[in-house]
Amino acid sequence: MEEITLDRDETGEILPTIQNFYRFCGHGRLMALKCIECEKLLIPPRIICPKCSSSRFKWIQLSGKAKLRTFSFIHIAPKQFSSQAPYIIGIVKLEEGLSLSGRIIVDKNVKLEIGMDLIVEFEDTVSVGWPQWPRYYFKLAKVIEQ
Amino acid sequence: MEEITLDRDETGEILPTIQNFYRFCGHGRLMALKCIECEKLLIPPRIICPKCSSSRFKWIQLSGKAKLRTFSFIHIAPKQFSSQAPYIIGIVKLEEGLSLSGRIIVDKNVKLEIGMDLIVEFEDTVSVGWPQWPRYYFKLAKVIEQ
Amino acid sequence: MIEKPLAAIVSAGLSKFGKLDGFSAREIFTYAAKEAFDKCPNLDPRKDVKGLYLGHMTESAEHQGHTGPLVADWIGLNPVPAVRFENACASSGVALRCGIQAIKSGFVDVIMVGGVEKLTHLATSDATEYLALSADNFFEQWHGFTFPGLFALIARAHMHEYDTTGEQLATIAVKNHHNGSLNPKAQMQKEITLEQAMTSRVVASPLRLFDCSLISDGASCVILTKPELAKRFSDTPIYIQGSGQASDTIGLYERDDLTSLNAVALAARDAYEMSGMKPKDIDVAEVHDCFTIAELIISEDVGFCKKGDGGKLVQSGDTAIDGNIPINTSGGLKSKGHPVGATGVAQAYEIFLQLTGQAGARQVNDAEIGLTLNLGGHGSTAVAHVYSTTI
Amino acid sequence: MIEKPLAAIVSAGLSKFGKLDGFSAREIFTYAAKEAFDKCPNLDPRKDVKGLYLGHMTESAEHQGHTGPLVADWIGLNPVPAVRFENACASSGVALRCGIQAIKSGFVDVIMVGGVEKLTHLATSDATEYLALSADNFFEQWHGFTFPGLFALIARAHMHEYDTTGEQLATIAVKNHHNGSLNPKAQMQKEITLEQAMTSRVVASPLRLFDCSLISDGASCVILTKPELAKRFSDTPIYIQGSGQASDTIGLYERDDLTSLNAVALAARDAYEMSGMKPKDIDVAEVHDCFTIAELIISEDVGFCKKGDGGKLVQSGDTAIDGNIPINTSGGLKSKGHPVGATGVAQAYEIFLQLTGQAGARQVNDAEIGLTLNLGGHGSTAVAHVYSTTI
Ligand SMILES: [Zn+2]
Ligand SMILES: [Zn+2]
Repeated sequence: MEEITLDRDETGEILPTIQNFYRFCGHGRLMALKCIECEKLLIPPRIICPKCSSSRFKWIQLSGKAKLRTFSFIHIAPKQFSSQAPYIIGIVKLEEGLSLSGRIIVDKNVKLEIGMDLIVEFEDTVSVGWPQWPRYYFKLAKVIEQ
Repeated sequence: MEEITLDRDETGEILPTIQNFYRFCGHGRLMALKCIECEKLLIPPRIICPKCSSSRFKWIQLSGKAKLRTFSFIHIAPKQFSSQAPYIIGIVKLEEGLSLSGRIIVDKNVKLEIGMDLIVEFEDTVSVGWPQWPRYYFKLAKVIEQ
Repeated sequence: MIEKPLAAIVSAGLSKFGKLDGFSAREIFTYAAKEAFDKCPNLDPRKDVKGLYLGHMTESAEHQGHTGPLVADWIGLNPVPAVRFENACASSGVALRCGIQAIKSGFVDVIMVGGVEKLTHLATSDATEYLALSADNFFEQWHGFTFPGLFALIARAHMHEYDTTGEQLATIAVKNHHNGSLNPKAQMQKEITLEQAMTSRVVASPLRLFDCSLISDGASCVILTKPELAKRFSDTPIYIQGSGQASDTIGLYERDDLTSLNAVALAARDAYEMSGMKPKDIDVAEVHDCFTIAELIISEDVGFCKKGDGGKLVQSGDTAIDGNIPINTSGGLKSKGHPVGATGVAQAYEIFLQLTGQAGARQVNDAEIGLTLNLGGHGSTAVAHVYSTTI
Repeated sequence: MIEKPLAAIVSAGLSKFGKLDGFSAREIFTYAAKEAFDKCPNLDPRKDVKGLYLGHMTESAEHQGHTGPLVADWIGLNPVPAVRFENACASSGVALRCGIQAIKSGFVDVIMVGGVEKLTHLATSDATEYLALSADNFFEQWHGFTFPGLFALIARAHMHEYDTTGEQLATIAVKNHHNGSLNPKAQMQKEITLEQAMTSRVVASPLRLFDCSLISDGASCVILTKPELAKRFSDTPIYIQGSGQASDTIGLYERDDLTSLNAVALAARDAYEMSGMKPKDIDVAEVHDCFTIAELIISEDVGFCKKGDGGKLVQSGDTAIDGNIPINTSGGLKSKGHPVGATGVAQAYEIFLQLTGQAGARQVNDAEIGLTLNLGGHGSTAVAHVYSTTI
């Protein structure tokens, strides 16, 4: 397994932080927290389990397979993203049952529909410092399988 | 009298606004509001007189003569002003009894002291749009008299 | 059990809404305060008003925070306690609720509650950015999500689930523009046609320009007092009988149901319960139409129709001024304007006018019970209040 | 007349203060909340806690507003009402006062009040800019005024009027660093010498680096409840007996007297009056030492010495941990750190520790009555609270 720089606590445990979530993304891995007490999955990570209040977690890798729950084409964007407009945002349901927001990147001729199969990918960018993190996004699963 | 573009109400009265105060500055005039009811002087301008609640004012020009109440040399500045540091800020008491904050601009060899006589001057800049207004500042009165 | 009424509104003020060039937030608020003071001759502001609770959303727009004491200073209330509240577009709704708590706790007898925002000097991309500050930075802003975009995600889900149509959304816009055309303080005082709305340019699909509220400058305020003091200041006070507030996840993605705003349902439930009122008792409502889909879903979630029927409700005409449950007689955020920090109390201002018979051409007949529903972000905050003409 | 005590604090939490790399504000707050929950086993957070009132100063630092519901969500309190308060560095002091009003009004039985700020990832020039947002943009920020600069103007006026010296200011820094060295959660846990303080570099003359508080990340919280419920949650609750808040002009230039902070005097007067206490009754005080001159002036304006004698007071040793009126036993903003939104409630946290005998190496003997004084901006807001061990 490749070496990933992660924030750890004094005992060496990987901290359940958002920064670590995105550091995993920077290495092509979509990770969730799993509560050791109640087995609840969390994404984004949290310091305390919202179900059982435990703070003991392990990180697990998700498949990245997802279905589209909803989407929108953004035509008017904040300055930072203006040059990219129009672009697509969406909420997906991951195979493991969790939902996540993110960009949906598809060819112009693709007609998006709720329920479509997607798969996660990762931006090829380098983090430029907290909290400028490498992003995940979703693309059509079948295109990837070609 | 030179033509100054000012914001006016529907009856043609010059509005008692901060923007108008700075527009006067852009034309080299330090102006205060005078309440028509209670004669209170106001700088900055206000929509309602804080003494008598009237909204009827006239603008009057101040002499610009002032005495230094307190001052500081700023060594750590916000990004916008970093290149100017160290610079001097102060609070002055105007001849008409009102106080005002602003930059104090003096030669490096001048030793500033509370009570010193100052006079207003104005930056030679063009307003780049609301609320980026031309600034007033204060300099030593005696240097000006030379 | 909290004794009722919670508080009385004895006066109210609203600045013109719109593009108020040359005026800063503090100055705009002064015009709202002046109306409230002028309308209430028995009130001596500097003697009677013992606090200012102010909704104000974004420090970025004017590069100015700490606006509670700033505005108090500008309207002559210094040195009373002054507080700035920021819950996105529900900032002044939240301020109103905390103002009620200040009265009810015995800390103050009279308090001014209001809100203000100055936005129109900004480029659209900057305004879009600053308004998006109330969405989750790390999982929404960071991926280019905007507020129109977030409500578009909700709209598409609602369309998918309940066959809600773009025409139904546009019908809300047409209704609210009609109402706004009757409101002299509204930013847009002109009617629009269904076709105009349905062919306007896409902002964030499926939402079009006319599905979106405006970018506005403006300010609003009310004077709150203890019910037992109300008649000292006004012959026709209105009474706040119920208050509810709830939160939802900051991330839209964390919600199991995208077609309902859970915080709205909870806030309304609590406000109804406290007031002893039910949806059918409401004579007039101001609800948060930052986007047409928001009015549609709120009308369902506060119980004006059953879930999924919000589109049919507006098409039936029931939410028009002369309908069974008039919604957004002021023109709403859509047409009156949406100076975000001012919006919550601007809703209360309209209910104050309606319940005291001062709403002019848009007056609802025999309006005695009112409801306001103010939303923050994409429903991460909701605040509901119920008002009545009688104690 | 308001019945007393106003409210009880039954638990409290504080994150480590300092440069907390890799943690965002919401995560930092979770550590504070966790301490408060863990210390209070009889409290079921999700069942008992019915609100979150959160002080948070700047949306610019993390590009994140609407932090009330955000933080509530992150600590598992969703969907309770959650509110963000912004009154500059007094944000959580104001939240505490409004939390008391929420309790006292009967709206809630138990509420969490806290504050948070994340600043250390910023460049110093950016942090300086964002903190200056609470000064008047149009007449202070716009002319290059900074917060150190504004307090420097106050310091020079005080020196001119009362012959206050740089050595007296430095003595405050030395005292507070000593206290901080005894506080495991302090950002700087090391003593400094008078010479170090007096020769450190000038930030804004006459203030030097060691006259200034730190730029910090951190979070604080307390659990407030009705006095009659306090013993259900804690055997050693502390009680809030008085609360005062006042405002002053947003512009420093508008004040006739630059050597006194009028809002401090008014807030303290009201808190004393409500509590029935006097300055001489206070056993331990946390006051807002954002700059050494602020502690000096506050110690005068809350009545610990006569006007102008603040410098002599610290030099006499009276404000040391074993003195007559220990001030800033926590190390204060100067040494413990100053995550601005968290500071007001962090002061309450220290008083909670002192009054319950949990302050360890910095414990004040027989501390029974405490005072906090939280400042916003250059005194445009001041909030005072008086606490006691007995009902
Ligand atoms: Zn768990
Ligand atoms: Zn007057």
